Amino acid sequence: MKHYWPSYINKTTKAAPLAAFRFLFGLLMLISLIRFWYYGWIEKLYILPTFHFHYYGFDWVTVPGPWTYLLFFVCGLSSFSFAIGYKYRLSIIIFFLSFTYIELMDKTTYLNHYYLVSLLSFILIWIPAHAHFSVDAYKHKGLANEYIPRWSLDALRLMIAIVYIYAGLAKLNSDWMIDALPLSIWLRAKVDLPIIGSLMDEQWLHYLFSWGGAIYDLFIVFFLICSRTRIYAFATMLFFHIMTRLLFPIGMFPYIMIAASLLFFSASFHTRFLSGLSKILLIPYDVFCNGLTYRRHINFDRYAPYILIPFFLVQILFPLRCHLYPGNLFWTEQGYRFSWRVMLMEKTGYANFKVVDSQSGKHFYVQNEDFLTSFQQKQMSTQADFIIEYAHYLGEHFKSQGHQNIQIFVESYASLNGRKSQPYIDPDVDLLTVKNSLAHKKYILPLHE
Amino acid sequence: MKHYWPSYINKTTKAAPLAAFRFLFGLLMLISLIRFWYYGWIEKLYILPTFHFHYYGFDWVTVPGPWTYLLFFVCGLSSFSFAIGYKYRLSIIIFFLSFTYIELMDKTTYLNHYYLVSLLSFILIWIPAHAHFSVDAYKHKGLANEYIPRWSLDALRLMIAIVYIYAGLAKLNSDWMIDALPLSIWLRAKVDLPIIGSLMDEQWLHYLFSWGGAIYDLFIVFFLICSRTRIYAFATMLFFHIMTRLLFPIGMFPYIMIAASLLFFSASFHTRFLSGLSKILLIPYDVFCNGLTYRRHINFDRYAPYILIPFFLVQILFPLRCHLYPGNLFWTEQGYRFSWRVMLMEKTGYANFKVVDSQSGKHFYVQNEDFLTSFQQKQMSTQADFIIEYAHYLGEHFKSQGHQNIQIFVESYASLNGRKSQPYIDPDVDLLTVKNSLAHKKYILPLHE
Amino acid sequence: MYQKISIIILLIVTTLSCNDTDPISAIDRVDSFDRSEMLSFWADEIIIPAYMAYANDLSEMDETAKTFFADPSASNLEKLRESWLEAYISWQSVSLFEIGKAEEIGLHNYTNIYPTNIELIHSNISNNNYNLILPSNFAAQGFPALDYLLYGIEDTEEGIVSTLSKEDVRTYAISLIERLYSITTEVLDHWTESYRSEFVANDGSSGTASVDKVVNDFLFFYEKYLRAAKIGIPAGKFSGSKSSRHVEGFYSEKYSKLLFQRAFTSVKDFFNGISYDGQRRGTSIKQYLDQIQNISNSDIDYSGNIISQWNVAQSAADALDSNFKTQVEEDNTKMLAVYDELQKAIVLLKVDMMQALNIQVDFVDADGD
Amino acid sequence: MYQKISIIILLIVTTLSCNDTDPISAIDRVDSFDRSEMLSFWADEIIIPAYMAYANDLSEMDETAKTFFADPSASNLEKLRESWLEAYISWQSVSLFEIGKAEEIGLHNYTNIYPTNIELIHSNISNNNYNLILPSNFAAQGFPALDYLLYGIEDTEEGIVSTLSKEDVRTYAISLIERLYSITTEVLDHWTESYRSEFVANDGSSGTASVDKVVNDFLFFYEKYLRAAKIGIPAGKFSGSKSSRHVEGFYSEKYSKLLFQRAFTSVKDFFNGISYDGQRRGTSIKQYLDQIQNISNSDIDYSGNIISQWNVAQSAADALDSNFKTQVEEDNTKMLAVYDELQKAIVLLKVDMMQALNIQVDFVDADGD
Repeated sequence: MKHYWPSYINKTTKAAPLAAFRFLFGLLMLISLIRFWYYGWIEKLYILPTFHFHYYGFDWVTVPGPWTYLLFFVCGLSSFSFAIGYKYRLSIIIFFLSFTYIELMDKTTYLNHYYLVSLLSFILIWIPAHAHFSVDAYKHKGLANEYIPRWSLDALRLMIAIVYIYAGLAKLNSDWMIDALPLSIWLRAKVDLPIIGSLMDEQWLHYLFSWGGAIYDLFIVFFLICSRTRIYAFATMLFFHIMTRLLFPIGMFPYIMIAASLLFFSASFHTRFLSGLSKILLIPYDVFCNGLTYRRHINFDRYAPYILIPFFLVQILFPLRCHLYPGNLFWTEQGYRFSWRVMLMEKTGYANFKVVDSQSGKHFYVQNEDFLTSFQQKQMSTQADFIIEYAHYLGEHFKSQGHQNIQIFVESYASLNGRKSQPYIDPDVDLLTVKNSLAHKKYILPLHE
Repeated sequence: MKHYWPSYINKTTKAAPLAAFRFLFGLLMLISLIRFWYYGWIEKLYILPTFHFHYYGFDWVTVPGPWTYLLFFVCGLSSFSFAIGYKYRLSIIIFFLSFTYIELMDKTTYLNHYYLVSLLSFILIWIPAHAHFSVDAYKHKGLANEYIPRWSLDALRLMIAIVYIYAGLAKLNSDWMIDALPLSIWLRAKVDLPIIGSLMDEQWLHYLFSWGGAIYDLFIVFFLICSRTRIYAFATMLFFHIMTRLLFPIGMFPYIMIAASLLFFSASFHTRFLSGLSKILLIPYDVFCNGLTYRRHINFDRYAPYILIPFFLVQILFPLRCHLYPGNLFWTEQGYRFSWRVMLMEKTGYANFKVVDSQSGKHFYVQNEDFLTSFQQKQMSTQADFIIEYAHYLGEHFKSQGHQNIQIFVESYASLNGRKSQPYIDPDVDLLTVKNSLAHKKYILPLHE
Repeated sequence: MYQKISIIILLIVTTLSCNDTDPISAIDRVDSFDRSEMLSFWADEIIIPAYMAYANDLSEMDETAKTFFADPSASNLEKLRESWLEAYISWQSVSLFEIGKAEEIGLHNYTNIYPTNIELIHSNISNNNYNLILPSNFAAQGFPALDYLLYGIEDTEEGIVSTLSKEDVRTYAISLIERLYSITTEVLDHWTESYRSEFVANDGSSGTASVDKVVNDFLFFYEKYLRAAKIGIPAGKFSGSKSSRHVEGFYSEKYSKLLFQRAFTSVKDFFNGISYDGQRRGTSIKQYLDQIQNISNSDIDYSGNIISQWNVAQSAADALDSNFKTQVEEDNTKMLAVYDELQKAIVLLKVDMMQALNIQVDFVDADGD
Repeated sequence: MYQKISIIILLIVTTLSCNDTDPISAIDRVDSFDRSEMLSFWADEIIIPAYMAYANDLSEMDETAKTFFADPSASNLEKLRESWLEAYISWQSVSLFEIGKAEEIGLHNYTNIYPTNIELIHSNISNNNYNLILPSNFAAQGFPALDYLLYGIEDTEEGIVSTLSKEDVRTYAISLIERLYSITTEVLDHWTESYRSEFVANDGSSGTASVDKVVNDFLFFYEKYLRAAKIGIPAGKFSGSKSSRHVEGFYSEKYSKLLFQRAFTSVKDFFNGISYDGQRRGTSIKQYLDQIQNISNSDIDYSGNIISQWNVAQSAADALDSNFKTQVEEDNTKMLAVYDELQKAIVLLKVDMMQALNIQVDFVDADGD
């Protein structure tokens, strides 16, 4: 044990898997961003809404109006740039900052895989993914290496392992395992699918998918690590992602996870892939296969392990924070985000805001569509932090309209995983008197099972 | 990775730590059993009560009347026998069976550390803890070895790691971390302690202990593993166990955990300890230091790793089963036991049983002390499975007394971690119509935070 | 190994990419709810007949208007008013199906925006230079504008007859009536020519499938037009002060309850799967909900809860004055009571029903994960 | 390293083993609730005065008995009965402190087991060979047995006077009275001689500390003797059928409510920390609870909830007939109502209060983990 750490930190491995991942990941990001732009989502999700929901502590991140397009352009450019390994460190830093900024602009659009992209790009900042099969290495021969420190590849693998294992652990709950919820709700609605549609009403299928999903998430990483089972694990992974892609609108997520799974493949696999690719692109691949090992070039490299150790400690502890809040996690969603809880629940809500003049007692109701897009309304009505932030926005709005002594109450109902709808936020709490914080939200009424 | 498993399984280590643990553990068990007998607990907990609460699936384990003393005697004898390493395999099997039988007789007395003793003794069955510093090895020179397979020592260490880490994870809940409950309830009551008593009303102390306890449990194993931090970890461990021993009635628990922590100490430490001990006992210790490595002697050894791998898989998954039940875990206690949840809650209850003649509607109430000891009453009133089992017992009792058309209802209240008391079991459910099972108990009313 | 994996990946990526167009042809499904049957019933027995009846009433109105303007008299005015009311009532059964062409052109906005804008109407009349297609003219056309012209433009019957007969007013009135007719026939023709089969064929479960869209439109109608516009806004639920000026049929002063009742009945009939002519029952949302309750062994009686809440709302509504204007001004609490009961059903519809059907409120075309 | 660790272990094991005897002397504690002050108040102002008054009443009864047996007359019988009642009432204030010597000898069992066993009393009288110390004679002695002898042994006053005067009956009655006096003085002497200081010094928080034991006794008294024996059992709560024979003071037929009220008052006074003579207030469970509520910022008003529930129970009890026998036989529902109110306080006491005080119900001497 005593000497394990120094020996580990000096271990090396072939650079090919990391370079291949850098390349694929960058291209996927470029495609994602183009797709986002092409579908008009920049306009719809960021430019058009007059109000945006902020992450706690990130109120200062605002949508820069039409400059948002420039932001996306810069982000896309940097993704292409780091994909080909051109001015790698600069590109990946720009990508990390611009992508993360985009995600922080409105939490309505929160997706676990956007968060994963931010984290992966953060890790990429600290590791020499440009030491092989890159423009940088091609131009500066001193940078071209066949080997890299082993920890830099392991860091990415560890990140993927954390994602899968926490996603699996999160599935170990009674709704998912015992009642096959929410999958049974979702699958039942898919009877129109070709061929397999007729099975979608079958209860055994709901359980098969629920249990299969949990077992898959919990163990896939171990089977990917073990070389003898890797090919079967990869096939399972493909099947799993095809199924989810067919059944649910999950965008680029399956592609990212498939690319990430290649991180676990052998160096020889990746060497063949890159040399084949080089032939197609007419690049002399041999220049990278020089038997050299990447050594510290800049201070970055020296401190990288000491940045990444605390980073992973946070990654391991952060998803556990939900246990610090009382009540049903799916109901309160306190500590729900950033914890790899993927597709775990079906929640529908309705929130009707009442603006009261505390002196005259007169009141009126708010028409949410006057202020929010339907996507924002949907997200707002089931999540307490959205409701509070929106209520404060309404308070400001009506105050600026000259209303005084305003109190804002909400009549909200939500239904979780097919349970009957029940009151969500305490309707007797003036929402202007409470603030979003990390403390337990006492005004969330308890869930009745 | 490919060749890691075979190389690991063939690794060896010094036998001294394992032998020392065998010796200490056996002696501690002997002391525990004598103490149990001496305090009259055999009589009080097993012989006197007319009714015993059974673990699900273990209804067939009954108290053998006065023969219970013989059971304890056999158990004590076997613990001494395996401590000195005399007919080790037989002794440890007898100890495991007799100790586990004793624990299964009445779940009123369930303690996590009794469960730990059963698990440790199960592991000991499969590993050659008698290959060094034992009567067996002394008598049969072929058995004496200086080295043993490394996995046999690691198995015990893994068990201890599982216990600590799950105990730490279990502390990551809102009552413990955010409200310092139940520690603040317990500590407040200790103002009568000498010297430190005056601090016991201080809120910062409650938080210090809560957070300290969680961090301690989560990380102590890692610091014990790392040789540079081991001595500090051990000192912390001693401090922790002294504090808990001073504050709470936890019997032999601290001694067992201190003995177990020595498993992580270096072989040289244990060699010195055993050679010193040998001098005191006038045993020639040198005969065990023969440079030989323990090899398969019997079929046991061949299959041991394949028994222990599934065993540890179960150990890792079993504590997670609580997530399969809805509702607050502390309130329902579904999946609470056998999961290293130690001192996590203060729960007080009261259960008043009503026997109703369903035809005439006439009813009367049961005086629990007619059937249960006060210890049984205490445990019964806060745990739903106890309540159901007891209700069925009452049903049998009153039926045998000639009552017919019996229904049994319970008016029960419980208070969890200082919350106001609230109804526990649905008072409108005839308890004779429900059975204990592993399914979710729908008749437990929800906890209002 | 390398080849194997490369081939698998290639295959997969192709499959994934193809999914958007669903190349695999559908095969028979057993034991599951037949969405396309439901869609056929909706199209053939509810929506198209409703549009036909409505278009018919509009052409009737056009006739009576021509008669009136040819011979402006109190009795002809009365006939025009009657045909206006007929068409207005029929509209209530059509309004909840703002889908297809109706959605495209925004039928509702051209038909029933109230309160109508009197100044705008008068300036349009006097300018004789207006374009009814402009959104700025939403509030100067449709039934509410006709309501003003036929009932409110002068205080006396004679005054109305004479003012309506004026060249510019007549032109305006006729253009309003013809526009109503023309946009409606456009929608109806679209239905009968092509949209019916497109509608029925789109029997999937995505956010853009017919069932999802109709259910969303239905909810939107219930929430915005029935609950808010007809009851909530006049009762002051969204402004804090009641306003009888916001009553539907403000100038005719007697039909507001009739219009509301017809709209509410249409809602209930659609939910229960009763054909437009009331003669047949077909596959309905109610049946769909009941089947989901069955399959999922749920103890929530989705449809029963909704229907019984509507019954409560219906009784509350029955107690209202036939003129909501009077009701609002004299005893607004009854209006508020009806609103509250309609509101209670919103939760059952928007939360419980939508979750059971797994239909998203206002489908948002964005990724999930 | 090896030595260091060995020494640490040795030190530790010694410390752990010593803990049982707490060798470290206590030092001053600030800002925390003073248990020993509370114990002093309980001993000096509640328990010992109550025992003194009770012992005094018993010696009074002994006197009046001697007077009666010297001169058996109706008026002397009346005096004897009065002193019996006085002592019986005083007993109610003592009964909840079954601790120390009282616990050791089982004072309650020798004093107030009812219904009394008439056959056993008669067979004891006629055999003249009985040992009152035997548990089999619990139900043939104490106040209930005297109740029978003084009120129920014959139907008429004259009959009672003459029967009581009989040699064997007299002997038995005197032995009952003397035994009550002797065991009580034994308890009282133990308190004043040695137990008082032992009691106050035992101010820890273990399961065997004085506070824990008194609170448990107090709860036990409330649950078993006040709630069950005086109300619940006669009302039939535990058997399903009411039974007036189980009323306290069954033969005297008028004191049952008086006895209950005195017992209930003792309970409340003890909880509130009111001295036996009613003149002083001292540290009490109520204060203890209030302080815990303060320290822990709890929004549960532990003491307030208990007191207000007792007030409800008190009002229900006030409505009872002075003779519970009549009450049970004629209108048992009122008895049941009192029981229900007393019962509700049980949850507040046994669950909420015990958790707040962190006292275990019926301390069990076993390990935790």
